[in-house]
This record gives sequence, structure tokens and C-alpha cells, in this order.
Amino acid sequence: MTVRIQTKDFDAGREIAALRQGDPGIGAIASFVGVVRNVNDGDKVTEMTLEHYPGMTEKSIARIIGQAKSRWNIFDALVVHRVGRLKPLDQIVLVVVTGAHRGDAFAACEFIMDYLKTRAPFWKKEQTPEGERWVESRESDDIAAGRWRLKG
Amino acid sequence: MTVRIQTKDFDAGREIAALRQGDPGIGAIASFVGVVRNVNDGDKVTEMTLEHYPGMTEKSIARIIGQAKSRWNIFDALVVHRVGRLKPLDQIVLVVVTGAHRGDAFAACEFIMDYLKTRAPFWKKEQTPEGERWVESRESDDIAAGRWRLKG
Amino acid sequence: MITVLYFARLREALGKASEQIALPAGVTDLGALRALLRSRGGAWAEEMADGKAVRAAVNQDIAHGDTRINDGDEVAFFPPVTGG
Amino acid sequence: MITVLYFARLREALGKASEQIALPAGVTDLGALRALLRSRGGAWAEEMADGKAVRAAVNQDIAHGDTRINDGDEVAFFPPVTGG
Repeated sequence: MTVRIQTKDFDAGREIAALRQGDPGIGAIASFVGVVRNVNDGDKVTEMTLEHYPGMTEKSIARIIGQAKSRWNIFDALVVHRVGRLKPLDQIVLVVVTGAHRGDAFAACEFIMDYLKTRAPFWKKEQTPEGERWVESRESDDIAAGRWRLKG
Repeated sequence: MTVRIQTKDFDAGREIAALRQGDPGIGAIASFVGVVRNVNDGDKVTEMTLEHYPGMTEKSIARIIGQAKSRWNIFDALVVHRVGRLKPLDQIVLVVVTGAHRGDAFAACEFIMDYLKTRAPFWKKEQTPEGERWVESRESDDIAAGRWRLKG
Repeated sequence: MITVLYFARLREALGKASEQIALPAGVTDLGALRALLRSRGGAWAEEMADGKAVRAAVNQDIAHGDTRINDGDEVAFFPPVTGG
Repeated sequence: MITVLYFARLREALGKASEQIALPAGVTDLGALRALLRSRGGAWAEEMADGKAVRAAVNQDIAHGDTRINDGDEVAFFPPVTGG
């Protein structure tokens, strides 16, 4: 598995190609790219800053990928997460999951994303025309993560 | 929406970038890449040929995307499907769905893939060390497509 | 006249990718057309047999035995799809 | 000595990203450490108040009020996460 926290941008096509390179057993690759939107809760967002907890971030994401691997029949997973100053249209996060079949790859990819949004130690501060604000935890994200617990 | 049937390869990163270009309302991009595996039903596959029904293929995929748009809150979708001779490790199909939030994007992407595998007029012939064979319709794919009908 | 297309395993077994057929009187739906093709005997009888999993489209929409066929239509016969 | 880290809104409100603290006798779990910090008054009393949604980790694992703290540990306090 690969976990990278970085300020620089990423290329989903190149990351997918690298993750699946040389493995002819892979039939399915599910991916997710998260992007900075220009609105959040109805307010215009001009820029945001993403802060994280170095060390714990990588460790918690690796643990999430391990859980996904034990729960679904997948081969490998990659998470690239950006931190620092980001603007609308910037890519924030990439999750790629490889497997033999699509059902497991999709489920594991969505599982990892749900956990990234609700458990991994990232904090978002938004700049709006009215000033800066720390984003509050979102109820809908907690619900999405809870879904998986019911299935356990 | 974009539907392309082609013999040449595709770059997922470039297709994602083109689909989301300039739309600052997009927060989530779910993608799927299907790849030729070197095994199917336990037999070694050295090459395959994908045949389709020109005209009906594009029409039926466009209809599937339209259904996804009416069912989930998504912005746009792209399907690129290769035909002709393909080898293990070759990419076959790309589905990209953009939306504001990840739940809808994931669901619509998986829905489109399930229908591509079970409804769109593609037929696969595999070359194995024992000779050629047309792939038979797979029961598990029919089950995956059936899931969505129950939800309707 | 209608255009009839054959795909994949069916195309190979029948040795034909397409043909033009003048619809005889009484052949007004897909089921009747399939029976007509079956009556050719040989590979046609085998591939168009009732027990065979043959799918069909009329004017590029999935069709069934009771789907009407009219002059000028494009009809296609093919095995269950195995895409992606 | 333990290392204590503060992140995001908490770091800004407390004006501090990290500090070293010598654990007083009797401060053996996270709840007691939070009470100790609260007793500093001002922003500390406010941000570490019982009603506040404060999350914590001990040695980079999510921790709770009854999680034990030992000399040499890395303890972190932060708001609920809002990632991705």
C-alpha cells in the first residue's frame, strides 16, 4: 500500500498506472478524486488551508487500508492527500483501489474515502469573502462512516 | 455527457481533467477502469477480441447515463469503451462521474459499470492456450444489475 | 425489406453478418421472424431454436418475441452480452 | 515529561502548537490532563471545557478520558476532524 501526504498536485492517470503496473490479475480499478469546491454550506470559498497531524495521518490511513484489505477481496490501495493552501478546482485527495472484480474495488474505495473524511486527522480552514473559518465536522460524513460499522 | 467507442487506449487522468475542467461546483469524481485479466474462469487468457453493435452501443450507454442522472445528483459522466483486439494488462473501459458529493458520484459510477457489463451490446472472445471461445454471460453480473432495479 | 444483423457467436455460426430480407405476409413480429429464420434448417435451426439464449433488438432497442416489425426496420440477433 | 500537541482551531485559540509538560502526581489519564489544562483559566478553561467537542490522541492513537498517560507519551488535542 502507498500513503502520501504532500503539498504538490497529483495525476490520477499516472498514479493508477503505477499502482497496477505489471499485475495481470487486476481486472478492476476504482478511483476517487476530491476537489475543492467554490461553495460550502452556501458560502463562497476563495481559498482553503488543510492542516494535518504528521505521523498520525499516515498511520491512521495505513490502518484504514489494512481494514479495507481484510474486509474486501482487493489487491492494493493508494492514498494521496494534499495539505496546505488550496483553491477551488484544486485536487485534494486521490484514492485508488485495485482488485480482480469491480464490486470489491468500489466498496473498498468508498470505505477508505468515508474514513478519510471522518477519522483521519485533517482540518480545513476556509477563506470566504466574510473572512476565515474552521470548517465544522459534518453530520452526513459521520453517517457515511457509520454505515460500514452496521455491516461488520 | 460523453460516450466514445474506440480501439485506441485512454489516459484516465487526462479524461478526468477534461470532464471536470472549469466547473468549480464539482467536489467529487468517481472513476472506474476495467482491465484485461490474464485469467478467466480459471483458464489462461492470452488475448481477447471485443465486438460491439455500432450505433446501438452508443445509444444504450447514453440512455444509461441519462438514467444515472435522473437517479442521483451528479453533474456529468464519461464512458470510454475500447473494442477490437486486447491483451492482458490492457485497459478496456473507463467510467468517470462528477458531482458535488461523493456518495452520488460513487453510486452512479457503479450503476453505469453494472449496466455496461450486463446490458450494453459488447461480446468478448478470448484466446486461450486451448483455443478461442466466446465468453458466456456471467450470472454475477446479472445479479449486480438487478440490485438497482430493487431500489427503483 | 428489413435489414437483419448478426453478432458475435451467432454471426460466426450463421456465417453471415447481415442480410436484407423481404418480409413475407404474416411475419409481423420478432417471434415470427425468428421462426422464419429457424425454418432455413442447419445452423439456422440450431442457433434460432427456442431453447437457445438469443437476444434481439429492433431499431437498436432491446426487443422481445411480440415486438412488431415493419418494413425498413433494422433487426439484430445476438447472444447475451458479455461486455466491459 | 510528556509532549502535548494542539491542532487547528485549538492551536489558534490556545496560541500554542506544542509544549512539554512534567506530569504532576495524580495525573495518570487523559481526563486528568485535560482538567489540568482547563485549570490554567482563560482560553484554556474555555477550550478544554467539558461541553466542548475536543478530540485527543495518545501516541497517535485516538484516546478517551480514561486512556492512561505515561512519561514520554505524545498527547494531542484537536477539534473533530474535517478532512478530505
